[in-house]
Formats: sequence, C-alpha cells, structure tokens
Amino acid sequence: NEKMTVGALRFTSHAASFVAFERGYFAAEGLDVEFKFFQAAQPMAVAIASGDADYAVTAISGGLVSLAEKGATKVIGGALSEEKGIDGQKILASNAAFEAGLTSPAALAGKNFAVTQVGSSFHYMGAKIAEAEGVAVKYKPLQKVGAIIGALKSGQVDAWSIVPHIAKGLAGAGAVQIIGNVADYIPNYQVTTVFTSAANAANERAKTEAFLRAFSKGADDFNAALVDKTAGDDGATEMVKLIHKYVYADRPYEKAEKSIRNGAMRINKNAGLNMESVQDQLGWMKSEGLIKDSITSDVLVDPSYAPVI
Amino acid sequence: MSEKLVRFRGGGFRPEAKRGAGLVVFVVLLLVIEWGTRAGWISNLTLPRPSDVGATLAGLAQSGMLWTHLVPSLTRLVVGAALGISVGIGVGVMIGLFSYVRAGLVPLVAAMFPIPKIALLPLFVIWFGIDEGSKYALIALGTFTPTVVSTYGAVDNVDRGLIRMGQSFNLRWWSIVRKIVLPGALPGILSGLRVSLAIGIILLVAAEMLGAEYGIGAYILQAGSLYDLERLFAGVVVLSALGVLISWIVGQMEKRLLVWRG
Amino acid sequence: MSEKLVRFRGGGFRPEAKRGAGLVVFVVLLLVIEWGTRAGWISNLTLPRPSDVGATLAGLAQSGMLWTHLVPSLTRLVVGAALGISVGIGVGVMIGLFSYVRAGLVPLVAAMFPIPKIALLPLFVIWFGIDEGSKYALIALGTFTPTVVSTYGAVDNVDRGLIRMGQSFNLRWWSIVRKIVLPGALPGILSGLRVSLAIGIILLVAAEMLGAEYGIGAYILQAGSLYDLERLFAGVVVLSALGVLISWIVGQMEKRLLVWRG
Amino acid sequence: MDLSLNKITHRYGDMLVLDEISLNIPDGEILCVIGPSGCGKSTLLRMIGGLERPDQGQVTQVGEVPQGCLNPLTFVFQDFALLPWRTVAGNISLVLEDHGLKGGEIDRIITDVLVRTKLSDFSDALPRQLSGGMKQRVAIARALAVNPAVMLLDEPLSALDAQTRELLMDDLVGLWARQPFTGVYVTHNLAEAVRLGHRIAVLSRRPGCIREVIEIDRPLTERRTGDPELEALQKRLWDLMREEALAADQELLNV
Amino acid sequence: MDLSLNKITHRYGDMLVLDEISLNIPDGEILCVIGPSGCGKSTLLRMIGGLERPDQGQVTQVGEVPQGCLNPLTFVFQDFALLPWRTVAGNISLVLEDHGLKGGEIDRIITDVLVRTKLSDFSDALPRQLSGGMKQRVAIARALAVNPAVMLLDEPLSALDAQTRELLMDDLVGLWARQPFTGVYVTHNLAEAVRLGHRIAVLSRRPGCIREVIEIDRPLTERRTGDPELEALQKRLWDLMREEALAADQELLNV
Ligand SMILES: Nc1ncnc2c1ncn2[C@@H]1O[C@H](COP(=O)(O)OP(=O)(O)OP(=O)(O)O)[C@@H](O)[C@H]1O
Ligand SMILES: Nc1ncnc2c1ncn2[C@@H]1O[C@H](COP(=O)(O)OP(=O)(O)OP(=O)(O)O)[C@@H](O)[C@H]1O
Ligand SMILES: [Mg+2]
Ligand SMILES: [Mg+2]
Repeated sequence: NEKMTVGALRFTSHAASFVAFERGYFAAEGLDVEFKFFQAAQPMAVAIASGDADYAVTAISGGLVSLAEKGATKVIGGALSEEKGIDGQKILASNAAFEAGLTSPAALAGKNFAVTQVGSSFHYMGAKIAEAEGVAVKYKPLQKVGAIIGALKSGQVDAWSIVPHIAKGLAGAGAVQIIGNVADYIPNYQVTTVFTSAANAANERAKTEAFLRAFSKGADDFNAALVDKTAGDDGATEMVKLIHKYVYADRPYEKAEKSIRNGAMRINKNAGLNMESVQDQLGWMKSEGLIKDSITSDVLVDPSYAPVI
Repeated sequence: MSEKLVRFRGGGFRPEAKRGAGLVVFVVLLLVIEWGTRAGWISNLTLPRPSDVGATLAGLAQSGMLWTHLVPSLTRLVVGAALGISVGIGVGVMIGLFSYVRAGLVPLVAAMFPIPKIALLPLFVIWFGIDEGSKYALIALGTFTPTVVSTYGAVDNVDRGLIRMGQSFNLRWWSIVRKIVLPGALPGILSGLRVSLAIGIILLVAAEMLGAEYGIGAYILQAGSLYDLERLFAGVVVLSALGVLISWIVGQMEKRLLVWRG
Repeated sequence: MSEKLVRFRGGGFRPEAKRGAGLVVFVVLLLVIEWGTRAGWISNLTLPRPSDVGATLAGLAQSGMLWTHLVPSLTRLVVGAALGISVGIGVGVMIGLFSYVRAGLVPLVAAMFPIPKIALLPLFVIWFGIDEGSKYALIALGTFTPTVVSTYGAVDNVDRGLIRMGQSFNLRWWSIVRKIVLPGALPGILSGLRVSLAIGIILLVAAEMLGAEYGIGAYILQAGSLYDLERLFAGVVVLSALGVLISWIVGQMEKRLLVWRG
Repeated sequence: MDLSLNKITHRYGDMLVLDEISLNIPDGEILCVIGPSGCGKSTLLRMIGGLERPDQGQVTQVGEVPQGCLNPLTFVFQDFALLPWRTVAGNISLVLEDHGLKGGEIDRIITDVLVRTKLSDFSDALPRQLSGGMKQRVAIARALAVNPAVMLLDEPLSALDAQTRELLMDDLVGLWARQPFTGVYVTHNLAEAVRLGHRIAVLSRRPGCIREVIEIDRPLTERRTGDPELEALQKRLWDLMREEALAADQELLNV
Repeated sequence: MDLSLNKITHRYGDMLVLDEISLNIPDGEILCVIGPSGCGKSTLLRMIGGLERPDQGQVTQVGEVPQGCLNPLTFVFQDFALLPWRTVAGNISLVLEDHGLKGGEIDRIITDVLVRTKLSDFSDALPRQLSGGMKQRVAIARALAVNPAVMLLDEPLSALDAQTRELLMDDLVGLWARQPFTGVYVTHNLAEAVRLGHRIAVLSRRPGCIREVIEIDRPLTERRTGDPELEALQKRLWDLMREEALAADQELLNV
C-alpha cells in the first residue's frame, strides 16, 4: 500500500476525507492514508509545499497562489461550493454592532470586518460583499478563527463571515447575530479546493487520481447523507457519528450533532472545479496587489484531474 | 563642657529581598483578585478567578493532559535550546578568539538580533518541515543569538593578565584556551544561559503556532483564541513556573561550577 | 658563548572587529545567495533573490507604502517603549532603593519574565481594545520587565563607597539618590535600554498580529501568510535596520551622557 | 573639639572584631592607628565617624564644634571616593551644595581649597584624567572644604605608589603645619605612622584591642626620612607587630 | 645565563615610551629598575620577557640556559595572576603540565616549591581564601617551580599592605640567599630597591632612558631597615627622582 499524508482541519467541510478513510475508500485504492491536523488553512499550504503533507483541502488563499507561483503547489479539484438553496456561509454581526444598527450587510460602511489574514477567503468574502453593497469596510487581521470569535463576542470587531455550523452555533447561543448569506453576494463561490504539491500533480498521476476517486466517493456519501438527505435518517445519523470522530470530538455527541448537521454544504461531485469562481478570486487578489499580475489560472490549477464546471 | 554622642548617619541603600515576602505579595495579590472577581468589581472578562485557574491546573494535572502538553514542549525546549546554546557557545568562543571570525560574524549576529523569530516561521516550515524540525530550529535560532553575544562578551572579559601569564609560562595556545579562557568565561556564559533559556521558553509559544496539536504553547494559543482566560492563565502559570525552575537549575549549576567564586 | 634573541611569545587573544570586514561578509553572502537563486541550486521556495528583495524595498519606498507601514509601527514602538521604559526605570530604582519594594516586586518580575507576551495578546485586546491601546500595552510590558531588571541591577552596582562618602558628608538622602545613585546607575540603565529596545522591535510583530492593517509587523505577517518571501525579507530587513539604528542611537546617547567614562 | 571613645565593642555575626576600645583624641593632634590586617581598624574609624554603630560603647564629641565647620567628622577614603562624572571642582561643590551656602560662597571655598592643595590648574579635569596621587589630593581638598573639626583618614596613601606616597606625606604635613587639624589616621605603614602621628595607637590582632599608645614628641615639621630616632621607633613598632602581621597574613579567609 | 638589552626603543602610537635603553643583566644578580609613573618600566620588562616586541633594538640571552630550566624567563606579576578556579597546587601544576613531565615529577616539584615558600599547609586553598601576601607567595612559588634562569618581577609587592611587604621582602631575600637567582625587579619603592637590588637602574620620565645605574656592594643578607648607608642611598635616589615623580604625578591622562 502507498503511504500518504492528508492535511485537514477539524471542520465538517473536510468530511469527505474522513468518510473516505473511515469507509475504507482510500484503502480500497491502495492508499495508506494518515491525517495531519492543522489549526488554520495557511499552514496546510506551506506543509504541502514542504512535503509534510501530500494532499489537502483548503480555501484559495494568497499564500496558496504564491506557493503555486513558486512551482510548489497545484490545485487539482474543487470541494466546498456555495449553492443557492443550500444553507451556506453566513454573514455575522456582533451583538453590539447589531444593536447599533448593523442589521444587514448594507450597513457595513466603516465597520470592522474580521479576517484571519490579509488575502484569506474571509478577506475575499468581505471585499465582495462590500463591493456589492457599495460600502467601504475596515479589515482586521486576527490570524485565527478562534481569535475572531472572541473578538466578535466581545465586540472588538463588528462583522465576519463563516461556515454555517460555526455561525449557527454562535447565533444560537446569542453571542452574535446573522445578518446575511454569502451565497447572495457570491453565487457559486468555490470555497475550497483540493490541492497537492506540484511534484505529485506532475509525476504521481496514478496516486493522485486514486486519491481523488476515493475522495469523491467520500464526498458523494457525505452529500447524500447530509446535503441532499437522500440516505434517510439512519444514513444521516451514521454519517454524523462518523464525522463526530474528527469534528467536535471533545463535545458530547448530542451537542456536536446539531453543529455537524448545520455545517453541511455541498462538496463538488468528482471534485469538479468552478473555474469561473477561481478566476474571480485570482482577479480580486491581483486587484488588491496581493499576488503578481502575471499569475494566471494555469499557474494555480492543473485542470487535467477534475471536471471543470 | 558640652558632650554629645556622635550621630549615626550610615546604613541604608542596601535593600535586601526578604525571603518569603515575595510569597506574601503573591498570595495577597491572588486573594485580592479572587475577592474582586467574586464580588464582581473585576469583570470575568478582565481576569479569571484565581481559584478557577487553580482548578483548571489541577484538572489538567489529574487528567494527565498536563503531561501530554508538557512533554512535547519540554522536548522542543531541550532539543532546540541544546542545539542553539551549544552552537552559540562554540561560535561565541570563536568570535572571542579569532579576529576574522569576529569581523565576519559580529555584524551578522547584531543584524539577526532584532529579527522577530515568529516572522521566520513560514520559512522554517519549508526548511525544516512542519513537524518538530521547524520548532527545534526556531528555538535553536532564538537561543543562539543571545548565547553568542553573551559568550563572546564573557571571553572578552577574561582577565588578559591571566592570559599574558599563561603566555609568559610558555603554555601552549590550546592550553591557554582550555585552562584559562574557557573557565574564565564560564561565569559570563552561565549568566547568559539564564537569558537564553528564558527566551527559549518565550519562543515555545511562537514555535507552537504552526502545526502543533500538543504543547504548552499550543494550549495557550488555543485558550487565547477562544478567550478562555482560565486556561490561558493556567498555561501561563506553567510557563512561568518552568522559567523559575530553569533559573533555579542554572543557579545550582553556578553554585556547583563556580565554587571558586565563593 | 651562545647568543640568542629572546623569542616573542605575547600578543594575540585580542580579536578586533575590523571595520568594513562585516560589510564584506554581508556582500559576499548576498552575492552567493543571488548566484544560488539565479543558478537554481537554491530553490526560490527556500530563499528569495536578494536583488528582488532590494527591488521590493525600493518599490515600497517609492510608492510611499514604506511610510504607511513604518509610521504606525514607529509610533507603537515609541509610545509603548517610552511607557514601559520610564515605568521600568522608576520601578527599578525603587527596587534598588527600598527593601520592601524589592521584596514584593522582584519575585513578581522574575515570574513575569518568561511569560511570552504573545500569549497575553488576547487579554490585552480585552483590556485595552483592539486598536492602538493593546499594541502600546504589549510593547510597554515587553520593555518593562528587562528595563526593571537592568535598572535595579545598575542601582545595585553603584559603588557603595560613593554612597558612604555622601553620607559621611551629611548629604541629604535625596541628594545622594540624585547626585550619586542615579548618575552611577546610568551606564547600566543605558546598556539595559539597548536590550529593551531590541525586545520592543521584536514585539512589534506580535503586537501587530491582532487587528493591525498597517505596520511593519503586519506587513511581515501578511507576507508570511501570502508566502511572499521577497516582502517577508524586505520587512525583516527594515526591522533589522531599525534595530541597528536604535542601537546606534543608544550608542550616541552613551557617548554624550557618559563622557566621564572616557 | 575632642573625641572620646568609650569601651567600643563590636561583632560581625559571631566574630568579635573590636574589644573594649577606649581612646582619647585631643584637638589639634593626629592619632595614627596601626595594626595587622583585619584587626578592625577601618571598622573603628567608621564608628568614630558615625557610619557604623558599635554593639557596645559610645563615641562622644567633647566640646563645641568650631565656627564655620560644615561637617565636623570628615572622611578621606583609601579609594578616593570621587564621583567620576563630576570635575574636580564639581566633586568639591558636591559636599557644599546641601548646606544652603550662596553660589559665590561655594566658589570661594572651592578656589581656596584648590589653592591650598595646589590643584588650581586641575579644577575642570575629570577624575579619570588624574593620577592616583592627584585624585587623593582632590579628596583631601574636598575634606578641607567643609572645614572639618576632625579628619578621619583610612589608609589614604595605600592605593598610591611609593613615590607619590612620599609626595603626599609632605603635602599632608604642610597642610597640618599651615592650619593644624585633628586627625585619626589609619594605616598599615609604619613609616607613615611615625611621620604623621603625634600619637600612635597599636591594635592587636582580631579581636582588636589596644596594645599600646606611643607618643612622639618631635614636631611633625621636623621629622625626616632617615631620622635615627624615628627609624628606631619604627623598628620597635615592627618588632612589636611582626608576629601578628605574619599570623594575620596566613589566615585563611571565608573558610 | 646573562641578558643583554641593546638600544631598546618603543613607541605607542605617537608617544615615545622607551628611548635607546641598553642594559646588562649578569647571572645571579638582581637588577632593580626604578623610575617615575608611566616611564615605561613595565613595558621594558615585558620586552625582556618576550611578551612585547620593541620597535627597535633587541634583547639577547647570552650563554646557555641552565639544566632543568623549564621556562628561562619567568614573570611575577603585580596582581598575582593566579587562576581563581585552581587551588594553590593547581596553579603551580598549571605551568608544569605542558612540559611532558610525569605526574610524580610534577607532584614532587610542587611539594618542593611549597616547602620553600612555606606554603605546604595551603596547597588545597583557593586564591579567594588567601590574603594578598599569601597570593604573591603562591605566584613566587609558581615562578620557582619552572626553575627560571631569570625572574622578571613587576612591582610584585606594590599591591600589598606595608607590613606584608616587609614580610615578603624578607622572604625574597631568604629565597635568593638559599639559591641565588637572576632577577629584574621593577618597583616604585626606593626602600625595596635598596633592599633587594645588587644594582639599581634609574629611568627618567617618559620617554624612559637610563639616567644612572647604581651598584650596592653590601650583600643582600646583610641589609637591614634603618641601615644608615642604605638610608643615605635611598635619600639620594629620592632627591634624584623627586622632581620627576611630582611632574609625572601631575600629568593629565588621556586628555
Ligand atoms: N560589613 C562587614 N560584615 C562582616 N564582616 C566584616 C564587615 N566589615 C569588616 N568585616 C570583617 O571584620 C574584620 C575587620 O575588618 P576591618 O576592615 O575593620 O579591618 P582592617 O583592620 O581595616 O583591615 P585592613 O587592614 O585589611 O584594612 C575583618 O575580618 C573583616 O573581614
Ligand atoms: N598597550 C599600550 N597601548 C598604549 N599605550 C600604552 C600601552 N601600555 C602602556 N602604555 C603607555 O605607555 C607608557 C608607559 O607605560 P608602562 O606601563 O610601561 O609604565 P610604567 O613605568 O610601568 O608605569 P607605572 O609606574 O605606572 O607602572 C604609559 O604612558 C602608558 O600609558
Ligand atoms: Mg581597613
Ligand atoms: Mg608598571
């Protein structure tokens, strides 16, 4: 069996890998997968570049593009997508800001919008929302999701956007207010992508394809159980239990269940990649001066693996 | 005839740290905070209740999680610091002995000093991998620079009179280095060690920012990002205790190795 | 009768940093890296091309972004360090003069020393807000502890003979402090300043981790997260230059204030 | 003003350093105190000057402090104790500043003592520019500036080289001759003692007690090196102390 | 083995320190070198011992180095230069370790020199436990251990108090009497010079050159303090040097 390391965050959005592992899809492809968990998306990109991980799923960030430009990484497929009609990422306001009138994204003018890092997906979402509303917002880099949650709760920052399971959890506890949906501003947003090192993409075609096949099977199971809900209640429950091994493992099942169900967003079939969204994200990064103007999507994406949507 | 005792006018200007007084201050401080957080005039967002921090610590210790976090951190500290300090002492001694090494390296070290090691973290991950390698390297680099500076300072401060004495007795160059320069520099090197190790502890947190699941630094960072003040302070207390412990160990080493200072 | 010149056996053990040699080493190092990155035996993932870093720096300066980043950072450094250092000197002198202050505060300061300031960042954000307040506070705290330690060390090192002299001439307590203790402690305080300011620079990055859009630290962090090595190194070069500049300024202050040392 | 020491006894920890020392220091005379190393000479002098408190016994000032005396008991230290960051004039001004004198008065005093110690040309020099002998001259000028009733000198010449010591001894004699001062002069050096002392108190090894007080009749100004009478006295003192000096020298410290 | 100095000239930067010094140091005699502060005595001694290189002129060893001599030119320093981290025996062993002697041989030499300097009881003491006089005795023992052809002593007694100095002068005379050594003895102290020197070279102020070389016929062992002839010589030397000593003392340093 071929050994490989897969980088992951303990998020529901990474469930496809967990499913593929737990249900033996990786093993069936002859892959001996070991997970490596990270606290944030950015280090995962670096870990792929340094060879500490072989495959990972994460948002398109400036760092990822930069590493691709240096010939270290390649996007080989798409994962999480925004889709009209399915509960996607939410726009949040802190309680204090909400009371002061931030009840819809239109009122974001001059507010502090939290991002982990400049060039991160949060920054992109904030910029897109602000652009659509025609307002200017201030971005506050806080490095980590946890730090943003704390800052939002204590009113240090005014707004943020985040995957639904975290958003709903926080709003449910009364700590923040949901004021909008990201999908309304960025339809068909390709939130996360599957990526690997350039060396893997170029020289390990068999292994990479095997990984993508197993991953897609996991994604299909996940979509069926929790997004399309075609697997019935038992299937859904079983899926939640599986995911609970990795996500919210330190919480009791009863509490975790709701969060996991809330967090279900579609993972693209066959790791299809929405090139249009990728182009848009690259364009935005260029306009912000985050990446070099010379970078095109060919630098970032190896389109030979997954269907382009 | 008038007689008058000579008035005493000496003394003073020699404050001595009374043993135990520090403890009293600590305890009083903790009690005040405890009172404040209980009575409510210190909001629980501002400071955690000391008793809660204590409970968190006790819980950590009981559940064994303290070790789960402490062991990787200590390993990183020991390996990284051992590396940084031993290379640092070596380079420092060379700078202290050879003009060309000094000319070449001193400006380099001076330029490296104010570089924040956190900034180099992404680079280190590429160079040394996301696992322990980059953590060792970060701590090694962080302890290296101050060790070099204190070591060559210590070598410079070795009494040149003793060295001239060695030469006047025709001691070999290597004998002079081994029997005069190194023992003479030892006190300075040891006191530099104190600073280097304190910096090593501080860098634990930075080192564990990337890709560490366990470790006191990772624990603190996690607590910090969740604004979980009890855990944050529990972690800080552990680091602080570690710092005091290490300083004590260096003190013991000084006592052993420097008996001759009396 | 045999005649023999007395053999010279002195000299050595006095390495001197040759002026300019450091520069040569720098230049050679840069050239080697430039060559390596161009020839390809240093991957562009490992190190940026020095000429690119230079170009980035030049671009920064030309576009005025250098100032946009430098001004907030310098403000934070100046305000924070001024706060931390002035309070630190005050507390250090008190510790040097009064037994009770020493007894109470020395263990506290010793316990604070190994606390990584980054860990306290979330707390500071709560206490002082996400804007400049928390950044000032972080740098102030970071410069405070080393300043206290070096200041009371300096006060302790003031020749007690001079103090006894003052007493023997019936100088008032305050005269002794002002005319003997403080000037006598000045060299030690100034050399402590060097370290404190270097720490202040290092802490810029930590301070700008939370909620800073502009600042050299924020710029470096951003570059790190973009894995943009040219910018990362450009930022590091700016900090390093800042460190060297500050060290030079302290050197000038020493020259001015300590003429009497010759 | 005379000084009178009454059964001064002192211990450091368990170690008895001074044992019931009684002495009289009459006005206008120099009392030399000699004794082997570590016998408590410096301790005794600090007690006379109020810098240390004896465990038992007391030091009494008998009679009025003379007019214009700013600091009755004034020390001259072995290591000069000059502030390195003040010039010669600044070091002298230091001890005058706390007495509410007017600026002009301070300048007058400084000029005066610099003339008396032949230091006028050095008034703006910093201590680091001066040789040891000059530094001690400055310290003496500083002591003279406060117009002391009693000068307490703790081995003032022992940090100087032999030739400078000779020169300064002459200076001290000259100063005393111009305006006699009361002095307690601690020294190891028997030649200094027989040269400068009206009386010489010989202390025993630790615990220091008084073995003998010797008077020398010959006026200070008439004493010369090589004077057979003084040489004989010096030899007698040396014979008295030799054994003890040897024993003191061979003692192990902090064992 | 004799030493011969031939027109030694030296400058530090622009400052001429030694000016054409020629001297002869015959075997078995002690040559004392005196002169005012800063006239270059120590510099000259370092050149004789090969620790410094003269700008011009040379120092020659004439004749064979005696058998069993491990270090022909051996220094005794003013500040003792003992390694504080080695015991008395360790400090002596230091200078024997590089000569390929057997362990037993080293121990034998150490025991022997400790006996000769009456230090046998202190062989395990650390320098910090010793008084200044004892430290210098250890330094002398260390110098004797290498069986030097010439001892070079740079103010060996000037860091000691007057009484200890007397004691050590006796010891030096005793050592020389038992086994005469060749010596160059730099000092400020005229009493030491007339006590220990077979010949006394008087240097002028900087730039140091030789003003006079005086021979003293009386054997070392017969010299006593208070000896009128020596006193007269000492007085003559002092008269010769007084003016220069005063001038040297009043010089401003690093202006
Ligand atoms: N502050 C102190 N604490 C403890 N012991 C002290 C203190 N000061 C002096 N001693 C000890 O008391 C003894 C007498 O000291 P003192 O300095 O008075 O002697 P001294 O006669 O002046 O010696 P010296 O001739 O060496 O100057 C010595 O053994 C010394 O070690
Ligand atoms: N390494 C050096 N560099 C520059 N100048 C020096 C050096 N060593 C000594 N000098 C200067 O050379 C002169 C002679 O110095 P040296 O120490 O030989 O004099 P000395 O006669 O031994 O004086 P002292 O009697 O004070 O010991 C002095 O003015 C001294 O300042
Ligand atoms: Mg004394
Ligand atoms: Mg000399």
